[in-house]
Amino acid sequence: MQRIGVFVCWCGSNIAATVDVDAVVEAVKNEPGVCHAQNYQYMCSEAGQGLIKNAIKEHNLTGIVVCSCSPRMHEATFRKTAEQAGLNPYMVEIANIREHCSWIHKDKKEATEKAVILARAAIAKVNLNTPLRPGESMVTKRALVIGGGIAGIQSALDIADAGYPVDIVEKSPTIGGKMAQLDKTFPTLDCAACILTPKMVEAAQHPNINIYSYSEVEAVTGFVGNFDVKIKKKARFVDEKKCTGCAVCTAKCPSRKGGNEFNCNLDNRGAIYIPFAQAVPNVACIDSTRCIHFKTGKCGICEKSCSAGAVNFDQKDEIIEQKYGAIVVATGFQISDVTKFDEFQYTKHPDVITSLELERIMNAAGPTKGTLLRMSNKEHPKDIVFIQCVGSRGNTCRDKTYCSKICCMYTAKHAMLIREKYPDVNVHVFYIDVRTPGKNFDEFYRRAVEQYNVDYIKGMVGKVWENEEGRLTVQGVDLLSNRRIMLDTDMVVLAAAIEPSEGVRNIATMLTASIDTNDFLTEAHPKLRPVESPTAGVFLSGVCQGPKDIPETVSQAGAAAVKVVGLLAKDKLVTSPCTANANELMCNGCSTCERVCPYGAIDYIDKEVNDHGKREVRRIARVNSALCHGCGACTVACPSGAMDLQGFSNRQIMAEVDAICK
Amino acid sequence: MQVSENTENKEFKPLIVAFCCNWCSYAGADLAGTSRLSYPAEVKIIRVPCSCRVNPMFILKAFEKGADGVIMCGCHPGDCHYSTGNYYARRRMTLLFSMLDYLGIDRARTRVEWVSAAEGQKFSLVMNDFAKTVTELGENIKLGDLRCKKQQD
Amino acid sequence: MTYSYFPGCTLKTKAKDLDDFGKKSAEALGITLEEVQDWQCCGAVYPLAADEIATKLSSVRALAYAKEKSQPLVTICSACHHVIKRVNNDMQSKEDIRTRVNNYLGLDEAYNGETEVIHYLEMLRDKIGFDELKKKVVNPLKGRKIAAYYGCMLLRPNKEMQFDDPENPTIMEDFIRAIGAEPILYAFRNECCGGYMTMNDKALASKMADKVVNSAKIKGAGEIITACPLCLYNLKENSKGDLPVYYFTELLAEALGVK
Amino acid sequence: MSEDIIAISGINPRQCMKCGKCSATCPAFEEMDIHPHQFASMVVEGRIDELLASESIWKCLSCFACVERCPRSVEPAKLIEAVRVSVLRERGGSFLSPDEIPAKLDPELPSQAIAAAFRKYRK
Repeated sequence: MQRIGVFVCWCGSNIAATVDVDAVVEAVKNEPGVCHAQNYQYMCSEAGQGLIKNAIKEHNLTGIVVCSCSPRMHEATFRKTAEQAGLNPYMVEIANIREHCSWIHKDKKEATEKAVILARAAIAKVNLNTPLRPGESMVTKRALVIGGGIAGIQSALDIADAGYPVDIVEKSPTIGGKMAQLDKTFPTLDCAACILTPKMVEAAQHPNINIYSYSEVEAVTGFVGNFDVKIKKKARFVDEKKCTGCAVCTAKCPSRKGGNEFNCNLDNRGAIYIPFAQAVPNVACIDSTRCIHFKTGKCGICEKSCSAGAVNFDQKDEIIEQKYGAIVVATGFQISDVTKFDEFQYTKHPDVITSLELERIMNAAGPTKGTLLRMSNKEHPKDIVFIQCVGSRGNTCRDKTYCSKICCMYTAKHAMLIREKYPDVNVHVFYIDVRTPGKNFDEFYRRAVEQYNVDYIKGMVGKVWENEEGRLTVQGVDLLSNRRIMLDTDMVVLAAAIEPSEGVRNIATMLTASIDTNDFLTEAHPKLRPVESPTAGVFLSGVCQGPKDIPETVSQAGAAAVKVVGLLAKDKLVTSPCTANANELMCNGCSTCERVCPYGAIDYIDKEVNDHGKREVRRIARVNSALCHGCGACTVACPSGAMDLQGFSNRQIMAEVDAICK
Repeated sequence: MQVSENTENKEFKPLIVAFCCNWCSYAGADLAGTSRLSYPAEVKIIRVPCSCRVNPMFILKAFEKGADGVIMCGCHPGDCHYSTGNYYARRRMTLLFSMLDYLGIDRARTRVEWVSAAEGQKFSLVMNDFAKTVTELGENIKLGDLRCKKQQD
Repeated sequence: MTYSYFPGCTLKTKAKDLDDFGKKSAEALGITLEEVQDWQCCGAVYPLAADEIATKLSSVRALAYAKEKSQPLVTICSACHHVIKRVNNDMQSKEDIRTRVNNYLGLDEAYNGETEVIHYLEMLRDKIGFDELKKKVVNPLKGRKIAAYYGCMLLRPNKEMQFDDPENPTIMEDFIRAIGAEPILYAFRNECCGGYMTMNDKALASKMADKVVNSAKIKGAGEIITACPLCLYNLKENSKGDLPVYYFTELLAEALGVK
Repeated sequence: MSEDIIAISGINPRQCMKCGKCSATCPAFEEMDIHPHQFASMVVEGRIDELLASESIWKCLSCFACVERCPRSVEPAKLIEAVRVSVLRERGGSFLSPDEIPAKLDPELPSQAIAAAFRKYRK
């Protein structure tokens, strides 16, 4: 028989205001096994924990139940408390009487009754708990960073600086990401390339960093400390070691009809290309879907023009297998599809562009060499209209429900840069709200209004069309004066919503990391564990977790790196003892459990068993507890009931059901 | 006579057991709590590591012990923390449902819902809706072990 | 193939062409359009109020007729299509409306939105195929620059109509290409022409019609086609623009050589 | 009163984020005294009498441009229709009398126009 202590937390008034904590203590103190029950204002405080420790010693407790907040919050805390008092940490159960009770019910009687039942269920369970010993696993001291934008680069640099080897896997031929496409950055207006490219070079030259560009993660198995990753290095048909980045081939390539992604397809590139001048690695890449050689077997001009002999049409995709202790996801974002918003005529008129396209137009290395021009006729514009929140903050099928966060600031930046460089251009911004939280951000926006005379109009645009003069007419509304606005303009710039990169779903599935309804990766706790995924060993960096600007991305990248370093600094990890386990006498060796196990943790051995005095060799299931994650699929699949899960055993769950239904 | 007395004197409060997987639905229930999105107190949650840990026997056991409704919540298909657990759960529950028909338990007394960690609101909506359905169905008398019933006089 | 066919009030009076050419062309394409017996006017305006029943009954009668015949119901007038399609959606998805309508109608078998409602253009696209249509064209309208006018009723609200991309539709342009002409894209092809206002505010109706016609003219259109008798009337009679306006079926008949 | 409008329209006007896209898109904006974006907040505020007296309800074309483009699913045309229906359902609240029709007819006018006008402007 267990000796159980029950500790009811008030959580200040969070619990005590709706649950009569005295009544709970009173109701549970005569439950089977309970020999001590008490309540306290804050169980998680040092004093509260001290109280638990004393009670364990004083009453010689063999198990405890804490009625408090969610086990996802403080189960680990109370397990540690128990351990400090000499109790096995797995003899602790939590009754969640805050999130699942006091916070959602108003009626005190009802909430108290429910709290008692939840406490009884936990007591019934702990009565059947057995001391468990966690296992240990080794830590591979190497980190993987998926995505080579500013988030991935920063995380990799920080991890590498701490002395651990890092691999960056980047799907495009160069690292740099979206930031490399930006012209200037807010709120200081310094040039994006000037601050990014040194970091790219630093990453490339760092002895602890290895960059797999033009590569993708193909498969991930294993678990925290011991991930096995397959990386596909796509054939770029150019030998990375030989190519000097001289770019002779890219200039000579005759296949020039396809769009240049780096310039948002506003101009074209060759089939062999280097995305931009400062690319890292500065190595050419052949796009085999556009290359004449791959289509006809002829051409080969690049091969002939390469003095280094780097072009190799026979190169094949290569699979690299590597072990990692930790993984940082830094897959970033993309611009959402604005073609669904054709009331703005994006698909119909070349002078209707997205903000990222404007970045390229404003950039000296862009399609217009940095001169602001209308894409339709290459003429200097007189008026520009910006439309905010295109695809953000809506609840229809074409909108994102969230605020994309960066648009208000980059639009103020664009408006200011244009007014600075071309004082003759009138700039109008249609906005719903201007959101500028951040250091020096609102001041920045006010400068656009007050010093640069940017015309901010509160209201949306309903329709854009080409008028008789070949310019664009913008039909909108000014909500403050409650009147219709009709503006003739030369360019319309859409602040398109940002969304997680296309491949993130696939990566999340491989990592068994959860994603939210918008495909952003979910953090382990929205406030207290913002850079960790709920999956141990997987960390989040940058916009893959939610919209953010560059300073925030860099801080989060650093935070993720610290978490990785903290993990890699350990020699061994404690593994959860809540793993499956087969009863040798009941197992009939049918292999059903093996087939449902997602981790390949079950195999079979021939073992001599003693079945009530009868000795025989039987084929029985064996669970490798280092591989078992404790999902429990096998326990239900097992036809003979031999398989059970420690910490969530059949008897324990049945006892909870019993207690609730009593 | 006893029955009519019961229904007249107090409104029927069903007993509902909810199995929630640790990674999505239990966290979704936590979020419902954090967001103060209420649902009836009759719903009692049991935490399991994954929806695939829910043995159909647990559900039958709950009905046997007098539950009026049992709901199982897991991660959305494709989002299982253990990759494939919820697919197993879904198949098992489909089989269980046809068995409940055979046992004469109204199918509406069991339900499978996918609730992610971010869907506190959905959790609350689902629980409210399920509690409403079960309340309308009234007390479950089918599988109840008579020995478990409190003697009424 | 035989489909049930709902012509609608105007096609029997002022828009006879739309009806005649539609039927003849369908015949040429191997489809018989069988008029719904004793059809009643759909009401021309979908009752937006969530609690309206009586104004939906005539549509349900036509829908139930098609269901009995196990045929899709083909519409041709944009307004009829809009009303009947949305009423059908209500019958599928809104339980209170379904119950009350069925109680009222007392049909032999309750109607639950089983009939597939398709517009003539959808029939061309999805049942026949524009490639197939192209093969049957004997008199391609070469060199003609045609602006398609969609108006409101076919496209919006998209979540109910599911006709085409509401901001960037292509079905009529594809149709124009199939009959050998050149489609002209212009911004106002999916903006309202003001037809409903023609009774009580002619000035407004003609102002709006002008906008549409001018928008097409700027882009070099020589003629406009539409599927809606009211739009046709408004664009033709109330606008100062001098572009000819035709029903799409008229040009279809011409291209198929059955005009 | 607000409740009636909400019930008839089936719309929750509190979803409105006051972006003004409906008014920006409305082809009859200039003809209206109360503009589409104002309907949502006026229903929330209970200013129904002003709406009932508004010219706007007879100017709305039911073209559904605001329904399609509203990012918040407020769909002002449905609110406007609900106000219009409220007026029409009261005895004598008609906007169009049959006596006016003959004067408005012309040989080309489609019968659909008359059916529509009666559906929209009369009970």
